[in-house]
Amino acid sequence: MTTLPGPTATRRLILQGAASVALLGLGNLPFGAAPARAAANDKYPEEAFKQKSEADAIKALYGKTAEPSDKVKLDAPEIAENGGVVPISVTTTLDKVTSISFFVAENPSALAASYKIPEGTIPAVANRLKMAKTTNVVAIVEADGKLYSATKEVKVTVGGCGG
Amino acid sequence: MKRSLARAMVLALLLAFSFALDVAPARAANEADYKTAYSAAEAASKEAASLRHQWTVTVSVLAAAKKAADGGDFDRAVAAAREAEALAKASIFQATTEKEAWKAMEIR
Amino acid sequence: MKARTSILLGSLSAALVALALTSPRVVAADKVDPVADARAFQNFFFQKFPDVKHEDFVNGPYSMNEDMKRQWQEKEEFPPYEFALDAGKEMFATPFKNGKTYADCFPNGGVGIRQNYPYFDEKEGKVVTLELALNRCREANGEAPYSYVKDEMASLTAYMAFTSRGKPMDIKIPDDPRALAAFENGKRYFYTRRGQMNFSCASCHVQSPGERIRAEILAPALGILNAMPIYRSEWSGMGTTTRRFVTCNSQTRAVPLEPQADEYRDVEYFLSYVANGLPISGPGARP
Amino acid sequence: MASSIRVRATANGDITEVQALIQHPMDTGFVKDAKGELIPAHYIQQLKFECNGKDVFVADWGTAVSKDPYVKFSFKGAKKGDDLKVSWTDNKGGSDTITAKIS
Repeated sequence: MTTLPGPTATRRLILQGAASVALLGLGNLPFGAAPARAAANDKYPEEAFKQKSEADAIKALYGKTAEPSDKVKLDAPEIAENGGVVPISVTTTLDKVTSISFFVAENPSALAASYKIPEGTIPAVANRLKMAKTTNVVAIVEADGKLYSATKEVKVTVGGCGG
Repeated sequence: MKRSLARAMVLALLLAFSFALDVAPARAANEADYKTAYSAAEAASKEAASLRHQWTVTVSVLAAAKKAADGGDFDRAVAAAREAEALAKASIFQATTEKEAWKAMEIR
Repeated sequence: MKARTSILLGSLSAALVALALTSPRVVAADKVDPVADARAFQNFFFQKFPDVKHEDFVNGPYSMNEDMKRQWQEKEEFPPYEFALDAGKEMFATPFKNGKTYADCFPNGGVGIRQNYPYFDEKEGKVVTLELALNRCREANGEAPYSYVKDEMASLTAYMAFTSRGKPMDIKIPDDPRALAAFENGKRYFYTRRGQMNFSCASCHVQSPGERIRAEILAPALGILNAMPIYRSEWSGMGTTTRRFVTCNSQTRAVPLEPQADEYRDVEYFLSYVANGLPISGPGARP
Repeated sequence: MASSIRVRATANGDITEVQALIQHPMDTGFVKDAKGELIPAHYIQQLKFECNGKDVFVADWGTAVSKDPYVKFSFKGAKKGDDLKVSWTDNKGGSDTITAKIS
């Protein structure tokens, strides 16, 4: 499910595999039914980005709490090669996904990035985030109005031998 | 390879020991004491630089000595100048021993 | 007070001299044989890391650690050095005030030649690196030279490296005693301990490649310059070979030499020569 | 001046994979410069991708997004040759936009 190493061509096949699986999931739904809640409006969630803790940020962004789910696959390194550029991606088999967000628990403000997933967009995102220190990275997926999460600890420290 | 690691340990250890040696002088140091200590340290540091083996810590401790002296704290200034001299001398020693010692690690 | 310090220094030097004398291979000056040195150097790494493909050594830390390699492949999807590469291509095409361009200074218009740098200039009797040649080209055309550690130089070398990607490193040592001396001087610099940490380049890149120094994995010395210039997340910016040497020095608390100092040019000559045959992979992305 | 946005959009059947790399400092406001003064926060807040007249992906970013930010996603309903409009705005009112062809 996650982006596996190997030349780019096989990566695309794997992504398609993931996408078609997601499509199947959607297939059996009568297409007419609009997703339970329209994607969050376009306004920049200023408040959520100000929250220090991850719980407050989730509440400010979505107004409800999340439950862990193994349908949310969070891919992050075990030890970040550099705290400034940590490749993190998430993909999910949940359907009717309307939003995906990333939180870095002990960053100055927990919410790092939030993505609106309109109808027809594959529920998977890869990005590069900054992490202040070793802490939990949490991915939240809003699907059919409910929140699902996946968490992984990423070790972060400086490099080099001192100077 | 093991031996060169041991040598690194010894050098680092001895240096740490030299820092801890700041024994308070019998009487408060004055500007004259500082001047002699500083010039000795500066000479050693110049030699280290000419051997292109200067250490960054020598430069910063030497600057700290000057700053302390400018602030009138000659006790600290003399101690810092002494430390800078010790560091410069250690780097000179490193330069001379490495003239041959580097071959120990060479891939042959 | 004075006496106490000198006693200490006396004991310090005595202890270390004793240690130095016991070092096993204090060998008489031997003849400089770059070919044998290169073969021994490469075999050392091929035997130490039998399952690393030879051409993978140029990927530095990523040839040593799977988790790091995956993070690298993620970055290579759309590498952070893209901007430097495009800037370099643009600079290469932009004529100087006198109408000439970099292409006029370099063989084959500067395209696909990075693998021959640094070379030994028999007129000057010294090693000339790509960064030095670029600045000399600028000065010959009435332009101010670029800093050796800033982005402009990195963009130019990034573009030139890119045009040589995949070509095997091909450094020549002419039959000239000064060239052999430069090679030997570079080798000596590489193995000489410096700084208060008392490390040499070899302490990290020969004795412990693949091991961690905090977050980073140490790169093997073989092919360590093949990916230059590199975009380092640590600097969140491009780094030339000079910047890498300077920062490595300060990490061991050694005062760096002036950019393009003879020692830097010679150690680049040594490291490039012993990597002959391994592919150019610059510009690279590193932690 | 070359655009700050590099985008690659490749269509495979009904699914278009999009990768974008944007040249932007993404300063957090916590970092000091050489003279010890705080570099003020300067980061992209919103990045929007539109295709065939509708948003296909909207990113709301904070200061924890890396310098020269990168994002990858895929969406359905587009084909080779369609236009993909990419635009961003940052907290200082800066912005940039380009239109790329799906290959």
